[in-house]
Amino acid sequence: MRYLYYPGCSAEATGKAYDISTRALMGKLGVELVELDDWNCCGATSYFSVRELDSFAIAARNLAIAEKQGDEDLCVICNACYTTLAKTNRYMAESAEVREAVSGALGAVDRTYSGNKPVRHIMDVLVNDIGLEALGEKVTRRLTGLKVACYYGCQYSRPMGDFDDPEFPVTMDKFFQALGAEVITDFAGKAKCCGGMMMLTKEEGALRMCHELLKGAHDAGADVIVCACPLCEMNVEGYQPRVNKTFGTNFDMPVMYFTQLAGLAFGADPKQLAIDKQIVSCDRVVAAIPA
Amino acid sequence: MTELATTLEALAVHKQFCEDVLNMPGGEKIKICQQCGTCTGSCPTSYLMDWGPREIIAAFRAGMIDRVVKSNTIWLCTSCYSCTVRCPAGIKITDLMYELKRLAIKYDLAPKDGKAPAMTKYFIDSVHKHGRNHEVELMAKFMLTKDWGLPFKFAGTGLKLFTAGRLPLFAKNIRGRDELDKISAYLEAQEAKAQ
Amino acid sequence: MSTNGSNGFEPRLIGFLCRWCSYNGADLAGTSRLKYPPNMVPIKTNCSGRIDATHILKALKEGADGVLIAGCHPGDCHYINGNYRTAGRFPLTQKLLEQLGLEHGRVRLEWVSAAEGDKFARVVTEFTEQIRALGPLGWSAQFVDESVAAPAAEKEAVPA
Amino acid sequence: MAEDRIAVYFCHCGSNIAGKVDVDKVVAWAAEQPNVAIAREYKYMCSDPGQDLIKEDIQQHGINRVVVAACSPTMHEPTFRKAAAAAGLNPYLLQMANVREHCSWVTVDKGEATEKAKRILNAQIHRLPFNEALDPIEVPVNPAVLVVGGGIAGIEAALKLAATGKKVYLVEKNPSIGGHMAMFDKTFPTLDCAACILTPKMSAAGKDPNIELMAYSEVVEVDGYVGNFKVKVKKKARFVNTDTCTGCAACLETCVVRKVPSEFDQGLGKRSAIYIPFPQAVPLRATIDAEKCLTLKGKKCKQPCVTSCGPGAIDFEQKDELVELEVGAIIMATGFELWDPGQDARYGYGRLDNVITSLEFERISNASGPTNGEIVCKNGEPPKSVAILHCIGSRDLNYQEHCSRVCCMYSLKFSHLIKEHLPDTEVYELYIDMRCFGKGYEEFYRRLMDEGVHMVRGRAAEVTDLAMSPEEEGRLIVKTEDTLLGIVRRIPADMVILSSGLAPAKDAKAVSQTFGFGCSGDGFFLERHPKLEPVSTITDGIFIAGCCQYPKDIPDTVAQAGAAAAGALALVDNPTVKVEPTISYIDPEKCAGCHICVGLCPHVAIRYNEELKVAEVITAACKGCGVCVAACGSNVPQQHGYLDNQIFAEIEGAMAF
Repeated sequence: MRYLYYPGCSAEATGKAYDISTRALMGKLGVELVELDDWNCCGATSYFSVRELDSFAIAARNLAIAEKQGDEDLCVICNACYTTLAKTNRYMAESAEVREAVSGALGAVDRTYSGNKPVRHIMDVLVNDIGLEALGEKVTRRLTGLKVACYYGCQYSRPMGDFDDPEFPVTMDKFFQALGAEVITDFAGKAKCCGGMMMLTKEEGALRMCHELLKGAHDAGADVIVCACPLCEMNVEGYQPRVNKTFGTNFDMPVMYFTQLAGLAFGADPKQLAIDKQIVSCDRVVAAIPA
Repeated sequence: MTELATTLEALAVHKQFCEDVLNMPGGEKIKICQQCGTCTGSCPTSYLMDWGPREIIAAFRAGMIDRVVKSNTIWLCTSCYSCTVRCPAGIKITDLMYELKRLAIKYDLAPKDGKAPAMTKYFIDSVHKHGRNHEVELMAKFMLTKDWGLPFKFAGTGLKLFTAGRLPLFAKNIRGRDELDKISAYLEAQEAKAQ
Repeated sequence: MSTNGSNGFEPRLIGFLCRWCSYNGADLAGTSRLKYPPNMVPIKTNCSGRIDATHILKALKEGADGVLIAGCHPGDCHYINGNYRTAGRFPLTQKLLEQLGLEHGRVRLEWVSAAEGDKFARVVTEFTEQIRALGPLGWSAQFVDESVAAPAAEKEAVPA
Repeated sequence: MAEDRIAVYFCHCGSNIAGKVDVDKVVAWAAEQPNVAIAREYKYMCSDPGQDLIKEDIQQHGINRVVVAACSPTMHEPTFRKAAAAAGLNPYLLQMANVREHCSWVTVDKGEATEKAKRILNAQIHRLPFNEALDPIEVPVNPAVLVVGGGIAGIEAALKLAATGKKVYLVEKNPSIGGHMAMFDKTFPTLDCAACILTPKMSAAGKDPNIELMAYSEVVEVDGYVGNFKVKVKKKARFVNTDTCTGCAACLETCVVRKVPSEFDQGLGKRSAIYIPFPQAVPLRATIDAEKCLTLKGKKCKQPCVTSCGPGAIDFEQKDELVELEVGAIIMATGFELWDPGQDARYGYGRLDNVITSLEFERISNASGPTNGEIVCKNGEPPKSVAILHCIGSRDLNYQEHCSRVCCMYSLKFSHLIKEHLPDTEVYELYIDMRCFGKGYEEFYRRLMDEGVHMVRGRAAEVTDLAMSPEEEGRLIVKTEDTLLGIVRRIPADMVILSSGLAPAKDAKAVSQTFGFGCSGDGFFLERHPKLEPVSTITDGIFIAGCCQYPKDIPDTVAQAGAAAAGALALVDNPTVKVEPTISYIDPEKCAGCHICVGLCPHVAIRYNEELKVAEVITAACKGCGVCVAACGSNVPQQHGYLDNQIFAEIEGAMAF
């Protein structure tokens, strides 16, 4: 199995561990990831606010490179990158205006793009291409007894991901169940927003959202929250002290990229998965997994 | 009616603004909003907004453009898309918020002291400079210009991130970063041509 | 007819509509006051299965630039499966027409139900534009040799 | 043959046609056309003076062909053909040119509309000389009527028809008739007990000598045509002899499989594998659920039902049975399905306890329901707060665009029932628009406001169990914007009722295909005309009533059932019916006997005459699709009313300029 791989900007900074653990996990599963050559920022949400067409066009530069580089699907780990890239495909298909503008803009830099490169969220690849059964068979350390709250975040299946429900996604739950974990399937905050970039521009709002998420996971007895997006992880983990200060709470909730926890189940060691880079210590989680 | 545009020039901008919004992909759906409040009720930040998304749509339809662009609403959208997937009229509210931000900037109607507009600008500067968003540079710039207090609030977390190697000081530049400028220049030229 | 097309060409179209679904769909487009180009004259038959190559040839020969056949959706036919006969025959008809030099796209088959007024309006609009893009056919001028032409309507006594 | 003298009548239809088409111009042009003897315009051709114009011209001016350019022939062709016949002209020598639905209403430009009207009219002027005088075919009518669906609509229609002495077959797929209404506790706005007003009708339908009740049966095949339908009905095996079963229910208590979710109780109550869905069932007979019964699944069972049954009615060998019926008319009353709120995960239906559908609440509040009418949560405690969420799956472009019409009112009824049972319970109605359109409905709304129900204008955004304050702990929280206040509210509730919309039955499309009429865009059965023929379908002889056509309340359903019964009666009360003579014929002199049409005829109406070596049309079986004409390489079969020459002439006329 081979995929083109788009790490996204966060993977080079705050979300470095997501990239490292993704490569380690996929290595253990025998999936080859070929990094997209000279990829650029997807444009994220900010670009939409300047000129919608700019955002589609700069996202499409990546898709044009992907189309040239290989026939494999493009695998994305960040929810926001996933949404932006997949949305570019959808709008190119739906709107002649977008299609024309994007083609013209790419033409200005000698690139072409058909609009047809499949953009896949890594969870979609794991659950639907590899399959739960095959995953279960490859587990070397089952996550037995570990109570996991899967935090999907907003842009995981909303508005693009048609591989899962936009309101109450379940694929990550099923994934960790296959790995033997005890998943808190009714985690009410699973697809709620973490506040995103608002953490910098309107902190009080974002903290309140993180508080709601942490409280939901905590009350449900979670041992760990796993994330599928660097921004979600950053906010829910990094801002726990600020949440505690603002709301008078005492959360000390380990938060991991789902690839880190999954990597453990497939036999990677914590160092390979950059688990030491977490701010809230995950030692408890690692120790709780039966050998 | 102080909120309604009065001068001829303002009226022209006003008209163009309305047309721009209705002409965005799916923009015509705004006309069939039944003011049910699903968007505002679903929005995680509506309690911080001067007007919720439902009221923004109502104000837009009433021609109260000043209220729309002067509100903090459009800058508080976190792009969680809850409203968009739930709207019974199929209005792409998240896209609408982007469109309103874009037009507020274009017609120079955005609040001058806002943090969110600045964040948007720095983000795009960073991407155009490096080809990727350099998070450290973005945060540093933002803190220096818009929020002096943030470094202190953020200090604990920031230090931990830094020591964990999650805040690299130097940006990686992509080879094709001039392409992004060319793409933007092309689209800008097209837009100018169309007008 | 006004000449508001970019090239001044107004297509002339014939539309064969089955009485139960498509004709009613066209009626619904009217009742709903939907607007579409005036280029197509509808002709009613009981079932789309009634229409064969001679009718299409006749229309093209008389000066039509395009022909639409519209019937009930598969499964909805008032005559059990008359529209399946239409669907089965259509590719052969197209092949025949192509051998006569007709461009692809001048003859179109669509399923329009009695509830699909909007679809009917859309189909006629699209089809008109499609034929406008293809340009005039001009077969009426070419059919000098009546032996290859479609039959003319002739009065003939028929047993009732 | 006499000279063709065509009269052209161009109808203004008020401004409907004349507002777009230059009538004077078209009429002046028409008068110049070959064979046209008279061309007139008139404001309303369908009026009596309009029809009189046609009659006078036929009688006084020797007119022998007529074209009326007006509305769609579906609308007034029968009107004008009748007028022509009254004046002594064969009605099939009159054609209509549809210049309203196909022209004036759909064209923007006046000049273009005028030109198109001329083409449409010219096609008919060219066609008319080729029209033949035809006589409608008169066929006998079977006086029996089939009613499909035994809810309130089907029961009402069956009773009305039976009262006129007609034989009625009432087919119901469930073991008992009664439909959704039998599940309700009270009915709005009068609060009549649903059982009190429905049970007598159910029982009357069960006893009426003119009604043959076929419960636990489904229609599998329909053939034939108006006045003469042949219908195959599958009587599903009940594994109980309904002639000997007395409905004593002794077997129910003995069955060892006792925890089957009861369909009638919306899964909230349990039934046994052998069951009677509810005590007032008609017919009051037991049924064995083949998927649950141990014996029928091939497992071991001591069969206590057999030993407990005095009359020995249990019959494990019973098989499905196919019954053939012949009827003259059919009434469809197949009802609706509740929209499944599990499709939209934000309401938590199926995931969060105490989030229930409206039908589930009907059963909970029903004295014979699973809680004996006690309004309680899953834990048995009465709710201190109930939120009722309107427009679930209705008025939503993501799901169903239509308004389900009954939800506002049944929601208000729920509020009343809750307030009546639990006066201290807070009740919240979350609505977009309160639609109380019927007799006594607005009054009921006011009454409920007076009873202290909280009316919150806003469509619920979501239901969650994530408590953010102590008073929310352990409860459901409904998030909604109160749009009149412009704030987001978190309403704590112990029970959330989802006022789900009415959806077309899942098999509505398949059923409509079996019977040969269509569904509209919303998935409900399509009526022939939304205003003037709301109970007819495009298939003559098949009528519709109740929620299979569109969501409606009980008064409207009953009214429509009566109208459908009247429509059916108007048909089957006649000994014969006239059907269109537009059928095919084959000239034996020309037929080469190649067989191709024989196999292609959808109605098996062509047979091969071995003696003459030619194909023949069976006149009584031909329905006039014309497939045989198109199939024949030498166009030997021809179809009256749609002769090749007539179609060719129409084309020539349409393309003449």
